[in-house]
Amino acid sequence: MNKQAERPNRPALCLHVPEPSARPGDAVDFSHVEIPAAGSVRRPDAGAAAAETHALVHSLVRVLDDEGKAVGPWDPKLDPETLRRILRDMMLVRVYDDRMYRAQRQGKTSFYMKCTGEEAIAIAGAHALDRDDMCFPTYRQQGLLVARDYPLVQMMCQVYSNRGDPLKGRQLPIMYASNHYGFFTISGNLATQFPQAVGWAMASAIRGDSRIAAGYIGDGSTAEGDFHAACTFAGVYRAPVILNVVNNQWAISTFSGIAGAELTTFAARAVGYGIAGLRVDGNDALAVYAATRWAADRARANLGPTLIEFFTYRVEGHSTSDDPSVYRPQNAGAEWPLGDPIARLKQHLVGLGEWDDDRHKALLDSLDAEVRAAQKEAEKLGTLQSDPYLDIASMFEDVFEELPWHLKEQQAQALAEAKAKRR
Amino acid sequence: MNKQAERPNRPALCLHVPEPSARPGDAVDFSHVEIPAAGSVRRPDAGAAAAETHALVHSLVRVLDDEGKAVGPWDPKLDPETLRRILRDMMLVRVYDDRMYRAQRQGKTSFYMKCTGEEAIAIAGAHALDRDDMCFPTYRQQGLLVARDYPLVQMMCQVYSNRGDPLKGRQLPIMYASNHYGFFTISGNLATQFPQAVGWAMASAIRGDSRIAAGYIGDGSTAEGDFHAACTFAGVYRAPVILNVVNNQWAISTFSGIAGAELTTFAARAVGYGIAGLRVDGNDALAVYAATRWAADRARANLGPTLIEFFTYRVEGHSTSDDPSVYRPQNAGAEWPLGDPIARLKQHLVGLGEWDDDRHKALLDSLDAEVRAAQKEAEKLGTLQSDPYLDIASMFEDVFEELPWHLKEQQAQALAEAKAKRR
Amino acid sequence: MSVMNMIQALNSAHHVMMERDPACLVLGEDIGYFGGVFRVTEGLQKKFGKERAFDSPISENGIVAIAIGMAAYGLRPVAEIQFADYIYPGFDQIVSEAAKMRYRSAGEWHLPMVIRTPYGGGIFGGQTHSQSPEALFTHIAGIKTVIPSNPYDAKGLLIAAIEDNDPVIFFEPKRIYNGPFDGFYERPVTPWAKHPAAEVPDGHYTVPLGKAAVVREGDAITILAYGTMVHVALATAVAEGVDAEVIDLRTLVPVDIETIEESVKKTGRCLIVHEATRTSGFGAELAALVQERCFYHLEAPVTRVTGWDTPYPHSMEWAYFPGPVRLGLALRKALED
Amino acid sequence: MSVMNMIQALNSAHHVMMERDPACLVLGEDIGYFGGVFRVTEGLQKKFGKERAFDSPISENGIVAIAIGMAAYGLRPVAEIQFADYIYPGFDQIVSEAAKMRYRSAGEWHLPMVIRTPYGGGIFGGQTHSQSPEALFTHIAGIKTVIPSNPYDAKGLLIAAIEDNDPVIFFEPKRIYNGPFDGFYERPVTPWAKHPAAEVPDGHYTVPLGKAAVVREGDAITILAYGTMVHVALATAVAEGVDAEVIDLRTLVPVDIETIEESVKKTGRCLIVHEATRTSGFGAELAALVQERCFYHLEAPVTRVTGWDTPYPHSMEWAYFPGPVRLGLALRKALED
Ligand SMILES: Cc1ncc(C[n+]2csc(CCOP(=O)(O)OP(=O)(O)O)c2C)c(N)n1
Ligand SMILES: Cc1ncc(C[n+]2csc(CCOP(=O)(O)OP(=O)(O)O)c2C)c(N)n1
Ligand SMILES: [Mg+2]
Ligand SMILES: [Mg+2]
Repeated sequence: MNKQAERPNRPALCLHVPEPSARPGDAVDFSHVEIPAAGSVRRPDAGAAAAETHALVHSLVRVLDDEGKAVGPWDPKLDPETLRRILRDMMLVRVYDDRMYRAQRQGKTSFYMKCTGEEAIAIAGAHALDRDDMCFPTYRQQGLLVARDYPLVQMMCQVYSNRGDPLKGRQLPIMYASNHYGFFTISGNLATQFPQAVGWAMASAIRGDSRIAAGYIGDGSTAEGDFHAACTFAGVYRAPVILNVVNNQWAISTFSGIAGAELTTFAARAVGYGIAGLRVDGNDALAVYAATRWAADRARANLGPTLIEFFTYRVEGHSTSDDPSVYRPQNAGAEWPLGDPIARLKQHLVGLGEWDDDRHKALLDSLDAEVRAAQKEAEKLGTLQSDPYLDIASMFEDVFEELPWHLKEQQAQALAEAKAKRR
Repeated sequence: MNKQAERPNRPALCLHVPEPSARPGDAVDFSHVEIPAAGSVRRPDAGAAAAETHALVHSLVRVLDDEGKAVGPWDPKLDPETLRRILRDMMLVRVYDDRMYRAQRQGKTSFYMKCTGEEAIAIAGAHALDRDDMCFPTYRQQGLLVARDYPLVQMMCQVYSNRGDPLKGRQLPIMYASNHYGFFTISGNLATQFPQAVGWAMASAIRGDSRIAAGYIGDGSTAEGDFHAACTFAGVYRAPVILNVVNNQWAISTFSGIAGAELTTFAARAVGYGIAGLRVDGNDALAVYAATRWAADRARANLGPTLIEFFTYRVEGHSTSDDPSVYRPQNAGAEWPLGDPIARLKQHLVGLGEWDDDRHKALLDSLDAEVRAAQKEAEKLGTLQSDPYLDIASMFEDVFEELPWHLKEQQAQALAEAKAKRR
Repeated sequence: MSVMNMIQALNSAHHVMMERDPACLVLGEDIGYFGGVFRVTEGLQKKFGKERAFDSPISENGIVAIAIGMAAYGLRPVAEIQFADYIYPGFDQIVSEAAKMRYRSAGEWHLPMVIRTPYGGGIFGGQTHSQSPEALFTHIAGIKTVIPSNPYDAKGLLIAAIEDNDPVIFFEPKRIYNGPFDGFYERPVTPWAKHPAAEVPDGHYTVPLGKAAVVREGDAITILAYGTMVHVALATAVAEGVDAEVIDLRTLVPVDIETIEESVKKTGRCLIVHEATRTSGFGAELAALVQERCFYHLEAPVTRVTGWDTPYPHSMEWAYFPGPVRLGLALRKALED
Repeated sequence: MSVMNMIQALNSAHHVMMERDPACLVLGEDIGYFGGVFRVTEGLQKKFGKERAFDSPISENGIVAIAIGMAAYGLRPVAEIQFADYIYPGFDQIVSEAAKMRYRSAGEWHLPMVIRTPYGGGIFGGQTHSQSPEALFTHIAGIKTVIPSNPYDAKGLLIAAIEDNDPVIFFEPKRIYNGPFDGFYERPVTPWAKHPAAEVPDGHYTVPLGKAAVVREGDAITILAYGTMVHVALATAVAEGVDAEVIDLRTLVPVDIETIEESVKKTGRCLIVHEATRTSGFGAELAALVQERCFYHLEAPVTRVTGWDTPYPHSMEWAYFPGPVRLGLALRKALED
């Protein structure tokens, strides 16, 4: 097999396998992370040629500086109302995540996933989009629903797979879906939504509509062929879509180096496709807002897609099934140099004199109360543990618009089986 | 569906569908093709950082100038012997293609594909590689076999699916395979070989071998997910592989704009992955040789993959099933500004005083005779039309190492059926 | 009414639907200006514009995903996969996404989309231009699988598929695009013109999904077939002088179980023929269904006549293809049993 | 000898083979430092180094293609697909490439590679962590499909699969990784420790591919099962007090037809059980084979007990799972017929 022996003149090859900067037991090490100063990155006109953005893909669009001041050309200059709304939404998602996480730990449901530390990406992004633009999220953009006022009770009912579950107990918790709220049905199969977002955007363009699409994908999932299809079709047909890569640097136990992060940034993929690309501080709500709006304006002007890498960090475990302490240092998240999106926006508002600790505390308490109340409501309709969604006839619906003969037969059989079980 | 009516403030979107510069009836138009002067492109050291090559991906590595002189830093300075060998191999492939094309037209086989105008890519490439490096070709690199002295008769027997077919009549014509000649079995499924080449290269590295792999893919096929997998894995593990994109600007009837060529070059994909990239005049045998050797040296030094775009033009139809005059101007190939690889290398050798028209004519005649002789030999073993490979028992072999019961039963049934047919 | 071959009939279905429904559009490799390698989409770009008939990059995965996104928006995309042998890169989007969209979203989204693709051998296309992968899709809940066997059905079924509100995989037997091939490959091919089913209405009509057609009545044995094999079955019944009832399934899922049951209970024997590899082919499902539902009427085991469990070999195509000889031998045996 | 659960047995198979054969290596998502989401590859990277046990990018397509390239070079890669539900992006490389490499190259290349993947429900994983796609692979000529039902077989079959010179898809019933689940989900789960098949040799041994096991002898009816369903079948036979012969297929392709035929000819009745969706599931092939080969011995139709033709619903998992009640009702009916 190995011909090396026959060719001593040739040096032996070896395989490189990327390894994260720190493993359990090691000190957390973010020394490799380059962080340009807030405000230092140029802001091309939204009508600029895609190539003009390619100088930016190795940098980082940041608006909030270390003192929480908004600086530089990317400052979206939002009014205090909007800023407070974004802050409130981020806080609400975090409170919601904590409650649902606890509910899972209490055995009330099978599974849960938090977005701790990544709240700004979905929340500020949603506020920068039009209410009726269509989002194609992953399981870490629950913030989109919150930002668009989707009822908390319904979210919880989905998580509980209970009688009130709008998805009829069919989907794993957190796999929400709502056409009306512009939140595409989440798939358990990674990356598939990314080219679907492009198809939706192409359809909107074909119909002379003005709604755009926003796709989301994780750093690890960019390795799937779907990512390539999305970027290829979006570029070729100038689809009005925003291609968001949420780089939280981990894919379950696998660090982003295995997805290529040792070689270049995810934003740099845009250069390869010749489309616009931005790399953004994902923990800076103002930067997220500004970049999203820039890309949305560009898409609406028929100038095509923008690939945005949101640089962030997965502070918690991948899901309730995961314990990150076995593959990375304990609470690495706390030391993430780009900080916490909520704390940073709060600091900014306080600096503006538009917010203070008391109001923050009060808001947190009311959000907590709101979430607890919603949970009570939801649990009245059951939990996976107590009484889950159980309508056996419904199990056969929506496979097709109408039940064909074989599903009718199986439905009858399932109902008979249920009767037999009760005996 | 369309919400446009509700949002008059928003401009209507529209879809962009790329269109080639000329269609049948139009004058051929290559005015959009930018051709830097030969010798004008920098040559980074083979040990340079990948990023150093990224400035080159929008240019074009060229060695032979319009007078056929070899100029600039990429001149591989080959001895006349090697140059004549490359010329001879390119001429042989072209003669071979013409004979086999005619054989198909005569009904002697079902299908054929030429590589007219693209001969330099496989031939010069093969000579720049070690004899035992493994190539993962598409159906347009028959030149690799010729450069490695694979018997013409066997190639023809494969094309004829006759008694002498090394592939036992199983494969469509031109889908050659030979482990000994480092020519991986060609797949009818586009792009699949590209990540396989990376896997082979990773295996070679894992074993401390020194053989590298060279993958080939067409411009159109770069849109497949396999291309993305190949680039991703090759970059992440620094696989010793050369990723060759043969951009002949057409994919059957579809021009390269539909694969993204309006947006950037195929070489630019390398920037997106953070790997080394080169863009090369594919009709310039010296440039092909130099770039391939550069990438091979790099791979052997454990510096990882290089993505090379060979810019060329598909002079003939896609295959014997295709008539290009229905979707592009008549003989556009003749006007391709980068000329013909054989004529250009010939001019170079003549300029060196190492070649002349008489020798050229004599060589052509002898190659023609060689091919005709080989064809006679091959046809003694039959053609698809006259007597094809017909060994019904063999149809069931090589599905697995050994025949399981169901294939033994089916084999017996097939033999009985054959007997019945003869009756 | 016009006389059409299957390509013309399929082309006509596109013209009719794109005329009627502005939401209907087509995409795929080489289907735009060129009109498709088999010319099925000829003239659509010229007539309806590039936005509704365009070439796609070579990414079956992308083609299907884009069609899904378009259908989720509310359009009715018809995507062409150039050969069924190349549908696999799109398999995940079909199986994990298209098939499950209505279910997993509890009806928030549904996907009125069609994936058309030529399948089957008999054209010396070798192992990657001859495959019959239909069975794979019949195993996936949420997809309908349709296979026409003549121009009239091809147009009517394609229109029905486009109007259907669920994803449909539409397999086109490429061997009979231009004429009804009966498996006697040494004989000259007859064009569709001579066949009654080549009389095709110019306008809109549908052939309902889920309904089979009894194309030949008989009492001795029931032959279940679809696509090219319908013609092979008919020719073999004649050649063998067997009073066989031949059923053209037309839709595999949902299959027309009533028509099948009725026939088998009448004849007491059943033979299934398909070109796909034998093991776990759709013939297995049909055999299982028939013996489950007609067991006490069966006088002999349900027989399968299929392609072999090997790839489709280029030079031995006719030794692979389940032609009249294989079918004839099986028929005789099934009647003796 | 040690007492092992299925995960430990599979892990042991890897250790044994990587020890014996330097060409053997593993790759997949999260299988390196972390040891896999189900811990099957635990300790391999530490012991054999990153070059022989490494995390892959999230690209099932890439994972399979890379394994193919490595096998073509001459290594023996074992690729893990994290859940069978995620194997579809790699379907093209498996079907068009791995399955056909030996054939299309006339033996110039062959691929000694294994693709391991956990399948099946019963863990409240919802519709994308519960699928049983084995039937799809049984339709593809050139692939072997293996499914163990206990620790002893798991290790022996995996070693046999790794040593096999053709591509093997190795499905692991994740519901019984830690204990033999019999379908009575209200009862406490028993660990493997109490099960005889948990006695596993520490070293090298094989369980041959293509050989089924008669796990319970009986005369009244033959039950064909594999994976988790073997335990459901055994428990149901006991619960119903039926003298059923239970056969654990272990390998689906090539299936052990002799053992099946012998048993059915003895019992005269046959029931097939699998968790996968019913239509065109592997049960269809088994039913077709049994009635083709044992028709005159059958006293009743071959019965299929399967998952429904729907996705696997999260909250109604036990209404989907073919448990003792569904199997019991079918058993009684099959015996009455
Ligand atoms: C096609 C597919 N492969 C594998 C998985 C298993 N899986 C679920 S989440 C995950 C990691 C995803 O990481 P990333 O894309 O970075 O998203 P993040 O979880 O960090 O938000 C994996 C491998 C899956 N769900 N789908
Ligand atoms: C997966 C797959 N999809 C589609 C095809 C049909 N097909 C064969 S060649 C071809 C065009 C390929 O163009 P390109 O990659 O540019 O290579 P070229 O023919 O120009 O050398 C197509 C679409 C195929 N063989 N495989
Ligand atoms: Mg991540
Ligand atoms: Mg091309």
